[in-house]
Amino acid sequence: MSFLALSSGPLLSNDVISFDIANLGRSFFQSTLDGLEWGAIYALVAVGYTLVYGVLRLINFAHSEVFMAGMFGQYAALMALGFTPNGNAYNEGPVMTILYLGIAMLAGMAVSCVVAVSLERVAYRPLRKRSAPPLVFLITAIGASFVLQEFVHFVLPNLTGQTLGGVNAQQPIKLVNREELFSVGDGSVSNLTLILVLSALVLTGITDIIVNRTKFGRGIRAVAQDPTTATLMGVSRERVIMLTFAIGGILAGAAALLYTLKIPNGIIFNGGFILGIKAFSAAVLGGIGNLRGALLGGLILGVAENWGQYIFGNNWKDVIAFALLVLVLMFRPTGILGEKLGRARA
Amino acid sequence: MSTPAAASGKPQARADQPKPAGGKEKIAIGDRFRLWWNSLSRPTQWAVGVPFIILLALLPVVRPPGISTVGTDFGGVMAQFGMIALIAIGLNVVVGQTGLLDLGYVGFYAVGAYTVGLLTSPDSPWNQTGDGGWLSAKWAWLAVLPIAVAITAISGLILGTPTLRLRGDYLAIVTLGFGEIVRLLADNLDTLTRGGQGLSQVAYPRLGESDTAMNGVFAAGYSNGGNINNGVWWFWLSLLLIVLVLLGVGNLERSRVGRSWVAIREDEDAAEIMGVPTFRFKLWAFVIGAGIGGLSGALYAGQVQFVVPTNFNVINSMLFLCAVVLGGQGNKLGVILGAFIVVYLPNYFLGRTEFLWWNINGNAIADYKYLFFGLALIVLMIFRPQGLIPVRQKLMTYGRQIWLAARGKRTKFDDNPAGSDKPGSTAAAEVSR
Amino acid sequence: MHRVAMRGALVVVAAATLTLAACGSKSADGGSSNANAGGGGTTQTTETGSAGGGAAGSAAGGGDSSAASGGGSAAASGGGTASGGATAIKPVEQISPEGAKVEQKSASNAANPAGDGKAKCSGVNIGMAGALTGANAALGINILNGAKVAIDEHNKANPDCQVQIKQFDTEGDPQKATQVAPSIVNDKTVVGLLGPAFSGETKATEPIFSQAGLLSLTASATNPDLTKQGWKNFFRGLGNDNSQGGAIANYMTKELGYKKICVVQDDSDYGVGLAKVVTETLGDAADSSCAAKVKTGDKDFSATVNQIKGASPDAVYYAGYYAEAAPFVSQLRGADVKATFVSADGTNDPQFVKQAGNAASGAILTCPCGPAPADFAKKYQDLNKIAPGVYSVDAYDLTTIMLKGIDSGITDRAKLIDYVKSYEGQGLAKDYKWDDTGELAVANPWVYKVG
Amino acid sequence: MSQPDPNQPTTSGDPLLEISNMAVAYGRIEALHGISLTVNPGELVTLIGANGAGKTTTMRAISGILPLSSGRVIFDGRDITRMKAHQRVAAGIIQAPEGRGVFPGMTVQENLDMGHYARKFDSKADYDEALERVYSLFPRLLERRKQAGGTMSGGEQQMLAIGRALMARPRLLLLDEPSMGLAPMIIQQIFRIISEINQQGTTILLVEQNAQQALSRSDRAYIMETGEVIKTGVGKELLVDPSVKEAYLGVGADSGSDTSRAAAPAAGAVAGGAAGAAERPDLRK
Amino acid sequence: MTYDREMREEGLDSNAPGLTGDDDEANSGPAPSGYGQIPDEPVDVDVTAVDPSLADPEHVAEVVAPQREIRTAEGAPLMRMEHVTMKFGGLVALDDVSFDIKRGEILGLIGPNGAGKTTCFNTMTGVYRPTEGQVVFDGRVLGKLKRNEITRAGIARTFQNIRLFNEMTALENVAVGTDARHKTSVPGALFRTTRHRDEERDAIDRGMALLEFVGIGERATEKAKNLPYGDQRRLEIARALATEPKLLCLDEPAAGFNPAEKSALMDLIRKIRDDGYTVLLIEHDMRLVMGVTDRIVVLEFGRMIAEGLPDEIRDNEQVIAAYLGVPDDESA
Repeated sequence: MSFLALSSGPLLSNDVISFDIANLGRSFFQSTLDGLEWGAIYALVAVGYTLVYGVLRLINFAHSEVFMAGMFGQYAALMALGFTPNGNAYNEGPVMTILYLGIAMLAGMAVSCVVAVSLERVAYRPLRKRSAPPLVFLITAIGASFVLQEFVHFVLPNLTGQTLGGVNAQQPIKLVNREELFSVGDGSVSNLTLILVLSALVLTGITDIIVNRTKFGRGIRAVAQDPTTATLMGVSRERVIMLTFAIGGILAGAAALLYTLKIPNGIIFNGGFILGIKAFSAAVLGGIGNLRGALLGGLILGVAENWGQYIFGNNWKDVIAFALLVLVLMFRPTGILGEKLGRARA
Repeated sequence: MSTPAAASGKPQARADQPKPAGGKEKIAIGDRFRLWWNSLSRPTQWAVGVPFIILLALLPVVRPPGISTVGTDFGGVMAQFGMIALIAIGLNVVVGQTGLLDLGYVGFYAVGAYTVGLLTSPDSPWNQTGDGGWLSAKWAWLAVLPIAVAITAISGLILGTPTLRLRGDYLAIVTLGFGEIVRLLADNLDTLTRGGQGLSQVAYPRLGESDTAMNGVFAAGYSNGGNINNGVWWFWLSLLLIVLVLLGVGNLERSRVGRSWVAIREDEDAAEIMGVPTFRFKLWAFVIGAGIGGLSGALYAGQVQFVVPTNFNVINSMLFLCAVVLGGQGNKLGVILGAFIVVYLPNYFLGRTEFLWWNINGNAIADYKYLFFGLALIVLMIFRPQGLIPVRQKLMTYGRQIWLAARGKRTKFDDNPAGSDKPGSTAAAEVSR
Repeated sequence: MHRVAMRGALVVVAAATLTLAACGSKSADGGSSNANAGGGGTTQTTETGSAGGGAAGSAAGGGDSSAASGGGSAAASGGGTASGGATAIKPVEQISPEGAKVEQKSASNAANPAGDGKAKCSGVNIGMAGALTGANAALGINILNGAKVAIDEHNKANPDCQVQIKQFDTEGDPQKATQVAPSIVNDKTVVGLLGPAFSGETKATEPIFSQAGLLSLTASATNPDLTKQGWKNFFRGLGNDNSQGGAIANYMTKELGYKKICVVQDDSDYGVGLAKVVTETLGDAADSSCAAKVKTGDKDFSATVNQIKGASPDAVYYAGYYAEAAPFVSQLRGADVKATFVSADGTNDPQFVKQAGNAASGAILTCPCGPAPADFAKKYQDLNKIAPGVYSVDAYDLTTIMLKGIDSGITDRAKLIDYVKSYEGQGLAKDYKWDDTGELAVANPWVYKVG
Repeated sequence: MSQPDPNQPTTSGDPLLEISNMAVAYGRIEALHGISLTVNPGELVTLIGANGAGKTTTMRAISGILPLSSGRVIFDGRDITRMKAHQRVAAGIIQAPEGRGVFPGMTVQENLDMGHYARKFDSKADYDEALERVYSLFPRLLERRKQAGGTMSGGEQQMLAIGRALMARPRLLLLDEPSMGLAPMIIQQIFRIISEINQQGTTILLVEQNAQQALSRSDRAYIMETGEVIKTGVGKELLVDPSVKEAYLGVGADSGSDTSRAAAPAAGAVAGGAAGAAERPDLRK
Repeated sequence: MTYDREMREEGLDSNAPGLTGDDDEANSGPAPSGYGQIPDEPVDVDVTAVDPSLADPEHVAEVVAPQREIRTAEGAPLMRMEHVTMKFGGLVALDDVSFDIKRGEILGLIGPNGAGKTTCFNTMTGVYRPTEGQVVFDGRVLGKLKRNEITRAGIARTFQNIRLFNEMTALENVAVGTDARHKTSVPGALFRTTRHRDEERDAIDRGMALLEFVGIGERATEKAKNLPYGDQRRLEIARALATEPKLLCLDEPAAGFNPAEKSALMDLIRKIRDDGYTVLLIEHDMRLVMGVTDRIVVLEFGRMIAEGLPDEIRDNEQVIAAYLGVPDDESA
């Protein structure tokens, strides 16, 4: 095993950053598959950022907490169904598993949707009425992010008798165990890989159809492209904004379930924060405001981050993601597919 | 992008024009304070300000029972306040004056602290205080202080040069990424920084060494037996630095630099068209802000004598931003008040069992601080986005004289016929060469 | 109406996807038996509650998710909600630095805080410093509660010597600790300090206590460096990371006969230090090709898991906390890595078992702390209304030592330091006798097993 | 509210739109100082005036995207002063805004579909009929159905904007400067279609700068100057009114020494407008 | 198009959708007031108390226009538009436009809505770079300069929709303009060097003189956003003059003015010209344009259709047609 020293000046005599490209070569397919799984989750969260940005030119900084709320929402639903942590649902057969997954996903979507829409109502709408500058929106979003996190951290455990929230991650409820279906090179494609990647593709696909082919979607695109004329065409801007937050919330809720399938130990009050920033990076990478860009950006970010992880080590994963964000913003701030909601079609 | 047709949408654009500030608006206490302060003359301001600073400096010595903290040492709290106040002043230059939202400011704080740590901690491979180093143990901290500020300022330059061309909200996210990268580097480059083990025994100013204070008054263990301990000394040191930084920043503010910053904040395009080299001044703001952050980081490293990456996480960045927004973006005094609230309030409740006539669980209140800060931010942004003490910069070096000329001094000037050069009219003489 | 339709469509498609995927998950493993196993774990946890491990040497509080929850509170809350399976952390044996089994002495000779009931004192108190709020509060509360048991016994038995325990909250944050330390020093009634709890804050504050000549007796700060700073007032009431790490490394190679071990560390002070000792002691048995670093707060370890899978070791040693250890071990087992999972007190927490579930079973965990005797656990439960947590017993022992000093008539700080320096006696958890540096003369860690 | 056939003017003699004393301010600048105007069912009414006279402001206020600082707007006997913009569209007031407001990222078909966003069709047949009507008025749009709105020429965009508004089957169609930035040939074409739409029964309120075209085709007209209506009358009569030219070119009795020279061409233009091309050569001095 | 560029243009595009765009709730209340506004007492400044010499209009005029030599070159071309074509995507906004601006004159640029005036203006002031052709100003080809450098080169402008620095006082606004000629920067300001202090004095002297010159001297210490509308327009002009331009471009300065204000503005524009400046005026109000300009250029569809004295333009058939349109039969 060869560890190369990146720099070997007199002051940097030790290995400061060691990397091992051969390691990626050995695990190329596995790392790519892992990356795609992450990418699927990033993509779904990124859609929320992208839609809101497209319509409002606002970075909804609190979207990561919308995602976090979704995790707790689906967890609470499973608890309400009588699941015990560390129990397994698939013992009751695939049909029930799918049913439970469906219920969990719906619950996650519902909670995230409600959180996203109330966020819009409580925090952002009053600012819009006052024509506040963008900075004020961002600071409000940060405040909302604090409030949602700390609510789950401190208040929720008291409300639920310690069963939800608090300082520790929730005890995992595993609905699906990872089982290898077939292998590609060195990588194994598991049932979870399929669930994650296909769900992301299907859900972003549906969103794409809703936005590009339905009447409501036209409303959203109209507001994004020209709010004044959209109003003149009878589009209620407020309703469109609410709908946008709702769609973003629903997808974040779906992402929350997928995330907990992948990382059952991830349900914790601050579990959305870093993921949210990365999902935002994904949105920017693909071209913020562009739905397909969010999917593309999510997958690229997930894969790049995982490759980097195999080369530099587990502890460099976040650095790679943030460095990618900074680089993209510096050199191509409009992203791979360009900005502007709905323009990808045209 | 903007076709000629679109650009001629004149009527909409004019909707931006505000209504006249007509009618009786309610004046909040912060506004009252500002109006009162502005109404004082410069000497009066000094006459009020200096005793106030002295009072503030004496606060941790006197430790009035209702004000002093219970669960933690008041001197230490005030020392932390001093550092956060410095940070708030630095961040205010970037966010408040120039209008660039920086969410990764903690990165500069970390760079400052790590510069001191790396150069003076025996744990670091770059330690210069031991054998063969070029720093004497006694003066190490003071010698490294300017280096820390300079390196932090350079890091601001490095970050700012490529990113300051970005629009506001993008800039916010890039800086957030930068802040995280700095922390992660401090964590991952463990051959240099020892990662999570941190750098200990960082140098501090060895001043006032005596029999009772073997390592000087800034040493971690110093206490004179009474209320004056090392925390108080660090508070005084930061107070001194705050005053110096305030004078410097004030000088900048009351010059073309400050005018350019505010102009950029108000309308960047118009500013550029009026001849302001916007990019250069944004970069200056970034570099100056970074330098002040580094100064505060160096203070932190000296006081705690121990730096680890966990102290520099994003949530601290948000807390710094809270201080600035809470106090009043753009207002130097305001953001210092904001820093005080952010540091003092949680500590005030810590260990307290009663507040006025209620029985409370102070620790729980302290625990919930981020919840309260979050709520405060939302409410403030909706109802009072300008902060507790809103901004009204003085952007002219001799603007004060205009102000004086405007109010109450007219009788005096009436004695001097226009055009006369009698020495009586100092203000006029000074302004008109 | 449209929104409902839209959501309906989402669900239908999602379900279709899942159908496809679930085909692969028909072959269930033995997880079923655990699903409804119910509350067996509750009592288990209580009985062995002291085995819970928190952040022994966390540098500075760490990321929020790394926070030590502490066995006590977790056990109290966990009982009602989660089965945690039949698995629990059970003590196996106490081992010497060479990894050999050590015979236990009876706890009946342990020092008793009640003393002879004739002690006279006034205006003498004991301080306690540690995180009582914030992310790392659980550990501090465990220590405080353990000390309270000793104080309670003492004060009930000695009406003429009422000693108070004064609490000082550091939040585990070094800067906060430096703010708190002067308050402790300035409180002249405090003759001895139980704490500080974490290594980071100890590093930051010990100069203050050392200068003031205040006894600092820690029940949880295990960083080996702390006793090398020349502080005369600092004594560690338990084995440091070296003793724990060295012993388990020898135990693995000599007693368990492992030939190839992957050492994985997190980025905390504690994890880095521990991993260093373990790797050094393991020598050739530590495979550098699968050594890995992870980050506090991480939940995804796929690269590391894959790396370990490729190396197929006998054991994986994890130096870090349960918040990461639980998903890590789950993912190891998920990737079919059968190697024994070995870790230390940072992982020795009921939360580890709860969060890792079946994946935790068979894991070997060490702790410098001993299991709580049943009658101590009962007293603790009665007084504090929760089960004892990690370091509660140690805190009880150390408080007892200070109380005995006070009972012997000591009223100033210097004398108490001398008293502790020359102290020799048995406690509930272990024997207490310190060497010149402030380390325990004999520090044998305990080995626990999840089963 | 029952929706009468949008293509039939209301049978009662009441005006369709009645604005009284409408004042609008941008911040503290009052742009409209209390104007009053009426539009009767089936009419083509034109609002002309120079740039900055307040025409577009009037249109925006009628559409509800600018709030009134005083005055009332009554549409079809109902007070809509406080009604929200998108509800006004649902009630039947639709605007083809100044600068066309074509959604650049949408195809022509999608842009047209935005027109009936707030006014649903009862049946697919109605939709097809309306679409066919638009495509027959603007065959060009049919050719470019799949093209993105942003990539079309100015004239095509204007056609699209009008067609889109027609898809709402408006009871009152507001057209804001349809001739802006267009070549004369296209302008004529657009105006012919506007006349045609009006003759098919749609009530139109037209804002124009191109006085010749607008006045010659409209039933009645209002002339605006600096936020006020200064004159009203029958379209063709106003065409010969000197105040029209004055409103545009600032030529009038008060322009000092220029009066004598300016008055002649003004009169000439008036005469030219009335009597046709015969007297136009007089202007070429 | 680079990101930087795109953003800038978006910034200038008042129609850009955004957070504060129109919404359909607008009707539910009065127009939004300035966000987060705080009350400030208005104070009238006695200008002569600040600088007694400002009582003398001659002196004021002297301070306002230090570059008197402009006058000596009166009549020579200051700026030439040479075959400028400007395209946005497929749209030709300017089509081969060529004309001169002569030193010391007031040139009017007019045309119906959408004729390309704003594009022309932006091309002249360096906001856009021409697709073809070039703009020569004072012997230099514009196009490679940044916008702030163009200001330093001697072109100043006002904005169609007033864009003042709202939170700054009138004097401070003007001072930003004077800073375009100042050399000291952060180090000078930090250490208060003599040169810096001289420049600061200059900022005040010239600032006050300019405010007095445009007639709002007594409002010097009032925040820009609190000034009456007309004074805001004047302040914009003063701020532009503060940059010591060779060419002053006024973009619809009379928008929203009543006739009395317009005639005062005409006086002011003449006064500026008489003080030695060259003025480019874009205005819709024909009475004002005809009354004040020396020469007029007319644009239609991005093409220049006429150039000449006001009287000639007024009688130009093409111009009349452009404004009033032509009857069907005419062009058919």
